[in-house]
Amino acid sequence: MPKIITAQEAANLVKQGDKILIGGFLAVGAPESIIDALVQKGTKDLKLVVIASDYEDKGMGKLVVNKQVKAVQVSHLGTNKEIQRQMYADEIKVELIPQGSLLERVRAAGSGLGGVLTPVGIGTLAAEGKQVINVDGKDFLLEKALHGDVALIHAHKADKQGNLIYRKTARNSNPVMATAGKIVIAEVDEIVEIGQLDPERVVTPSIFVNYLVKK
Amino acid sequence: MPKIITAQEAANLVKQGDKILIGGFLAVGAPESIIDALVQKGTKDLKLVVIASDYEDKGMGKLVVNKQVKAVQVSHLGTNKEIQRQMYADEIKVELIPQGSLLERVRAAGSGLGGVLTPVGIGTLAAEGKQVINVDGKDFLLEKALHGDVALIHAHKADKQGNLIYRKTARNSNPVMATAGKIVIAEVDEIVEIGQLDPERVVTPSIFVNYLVKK
Amino acid sequence: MIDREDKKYKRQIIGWRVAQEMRDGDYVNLGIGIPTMAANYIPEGVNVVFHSENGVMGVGPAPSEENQDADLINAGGGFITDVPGTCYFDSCLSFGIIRGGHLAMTVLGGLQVDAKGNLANWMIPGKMVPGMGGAMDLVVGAKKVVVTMEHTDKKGNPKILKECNLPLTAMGVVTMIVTDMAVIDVTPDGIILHEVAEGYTVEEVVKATEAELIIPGKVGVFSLPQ
Amino acid sequence: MIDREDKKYKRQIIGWRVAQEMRDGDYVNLGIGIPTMAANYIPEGVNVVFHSENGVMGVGPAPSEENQDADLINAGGGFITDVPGTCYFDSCLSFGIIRGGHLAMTVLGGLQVDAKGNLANWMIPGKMVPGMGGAMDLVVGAKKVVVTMEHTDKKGNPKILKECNLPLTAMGVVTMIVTDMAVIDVTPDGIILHEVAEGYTVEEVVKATEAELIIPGKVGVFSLPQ
Repeated sequence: MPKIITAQEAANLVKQGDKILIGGFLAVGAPESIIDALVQKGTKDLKLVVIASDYEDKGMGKLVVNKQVKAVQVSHLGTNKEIQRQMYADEIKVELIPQGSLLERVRAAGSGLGGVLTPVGIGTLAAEGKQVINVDGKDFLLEKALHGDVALIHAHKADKQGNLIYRKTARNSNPVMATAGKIVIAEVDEIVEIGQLDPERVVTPSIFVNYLVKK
Repeated sequence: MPKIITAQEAANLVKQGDKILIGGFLAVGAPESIIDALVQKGTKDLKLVVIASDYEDKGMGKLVVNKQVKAVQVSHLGTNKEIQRQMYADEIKVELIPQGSLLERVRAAGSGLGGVLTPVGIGTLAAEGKQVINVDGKDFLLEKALHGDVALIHAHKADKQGNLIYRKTARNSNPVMATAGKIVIAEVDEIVEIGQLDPERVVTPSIFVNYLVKK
Repeated sequence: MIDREDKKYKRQIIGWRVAQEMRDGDYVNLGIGIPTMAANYIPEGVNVVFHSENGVMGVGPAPSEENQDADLINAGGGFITDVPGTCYFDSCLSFGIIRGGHLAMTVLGGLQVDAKGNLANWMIPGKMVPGMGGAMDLVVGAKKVVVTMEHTDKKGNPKILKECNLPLTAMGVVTMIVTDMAVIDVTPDGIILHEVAEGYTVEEVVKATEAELIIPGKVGVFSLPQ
Repeated sequence: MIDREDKKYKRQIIGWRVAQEMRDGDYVNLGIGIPTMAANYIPEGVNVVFHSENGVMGVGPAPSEENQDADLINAGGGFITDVPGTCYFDSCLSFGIIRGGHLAMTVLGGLQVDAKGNLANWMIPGKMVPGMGGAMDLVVGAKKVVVTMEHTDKKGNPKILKECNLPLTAMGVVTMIVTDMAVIDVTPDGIILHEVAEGYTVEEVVKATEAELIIPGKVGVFSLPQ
């Protein structure tokens, strides 16, 4: 059973230099209360894995603005001018990864695979430094598993066992990020008793969830 | 929108020699009415992909008993003596694949990947003929994408657009098989109007489904 | 009278022409910008289901301000609505759908396209790089890849080239180009001028195109309905 | 008085001993046969969630015949029940859970185990091969891999060997062996005799084991509570 903690306690579980998988897309479905607590605490040298870098005042963008981020693996930066500024000023290391490949890399980590072979990125800058493997006459990029020390996600409701359901497009990357953190902390809108969630509607089974934060 | 057809019409879509992905596990969640129609029709030389070979009188086992099956890619045969007999009599070609690897191979096909790297099977007979790829010092087997000509699956309910929900452990391999057939036919207990399914409970989005058969 | 230089008109005619490519039952992903325009022109009787890569299929029109739902956006970050039959899924499955070849069509903007169907649409060296987002996956995965753009850049230079010189989004993936001047089919044999926009001649299109265009015996004309 | 040769007793003591390894909050996968016995002996106050690889977590006891649900089985094909907190998922996610190292423990039967933690439990050349099913995934993925079996075969030959000679299920994966005679820890330094079953001596266990056992200064004793 996951421990129910505060956003501050969640922030305390993140160590300097940790690699953090953060759920959400353009700050929809982002674990805002935990991010706020991390900004408050000021933990430095974070390495983030996110599908997009959100906005300066929303989602993971707040950690960038507060200069807590050392490196990001991400597919899209277009909505956050500050991360672009830091990237060009060499204050932050950015690895751009096609969104589907980034998601598969996290899924591979969470599901015990060493990596996947994708046709995406062949012949582009996204192939740089990556092994090309030919399968039956077709070239694929080897995209390696991408693990996190901590995963910070948002869900709509949890039961006290840690089963999670999501709401509309706030689901996005949260389920996959939840599979690949050594520690997984889910911020939720509501915590209900065990047995209160429709077992057919659960998207993230409780086995993935270590801590719950009530938003 | 998927076409609503009979089990017999579904069987007519399967051609001699086709590779068929069949959902279900130990015949729970198997598309029984379509299998029965295929037995009736007697289409030969089928190549099947299933996680288990079910029973002589249930699930895909009926196709084996009726000698319609030329080859099977499968993880478990223990509940079907006839397939074991045919295997030893060289009447059927069996490729045994660890269950998780078989599922990943089908998923890879359905999601446009060339394959995945798994640690499962290293140092065993399951590694025979497979490429070993070392990633950061650890050996993995390359398990290639496994496509089907047709996928025959079972779901609990469909809406007329083809969105599917499942029931309890009858879900099993059906969602992944649904992603990887050139033609996907879903047998369902019930067909409801569009808008009647909870959008958060849909497991297989309609894009995967070409035909519906009311059981 | 058509104003060929009118930005709004250009977006409309491109959007309208792309919409004519959609078939009943198609699942389609529209990129932001010009591609979004296509949704306004779906022919009557054609039912298209729109997919957005952030995890939704069955995308309705933008809501009025009071009906916005903070948890319901598209991949461009804009508010959307659901429709009967909408369903939600996680990003990983969404990109499985994309990469796995399940979308009938993806429509994107382009910086450059070349005669081999190569596409460059994600970065200009020396300028701010927004990242490729899902674009590389979309163009590799969708059955039909339609690039929409103005035929030439602001200075009148061709964007349909013999060979792209900007960093590629993907190799050999584009199947059709729709611009304010022309519809061009991209085939293994070369790029074929399929239609010319009302108000342009074949010669004007050829001149505005660096890549060698194959001109069939009959070239159609398309125009924005009034 | 214990009947060391009684099949039922052997299954019970192995099942009981395995259950003592479970910790509150553990997610556990039990194979069919002897491992299933463990579910009957979970210590009071210890909450264990059982996972079955066919796509369910939160497995309750077998139902009475009139309460069987045709859509609710475990990986052995037996009818099960749900409990509060049960959830369902597809097989692909289920094996992601397995292979991804999320299960605290998997308990399986064994034909042979060796001193390096190699396991053979899926085929005997020349006999009917049922297939590996999910066994190869389970032993590679779970944090703790407990093999349960009778200590020797029907003829009294050791099953814990210097080196397995049957086709392997996986290399170097076993962490603990529980038999009717002993509990053995498998470590990188070798296999350690942790406990001996009531009614057996250390010497008897050593004699029934081909692999070299490390015997610590103190070896515990386990017995089936009455």
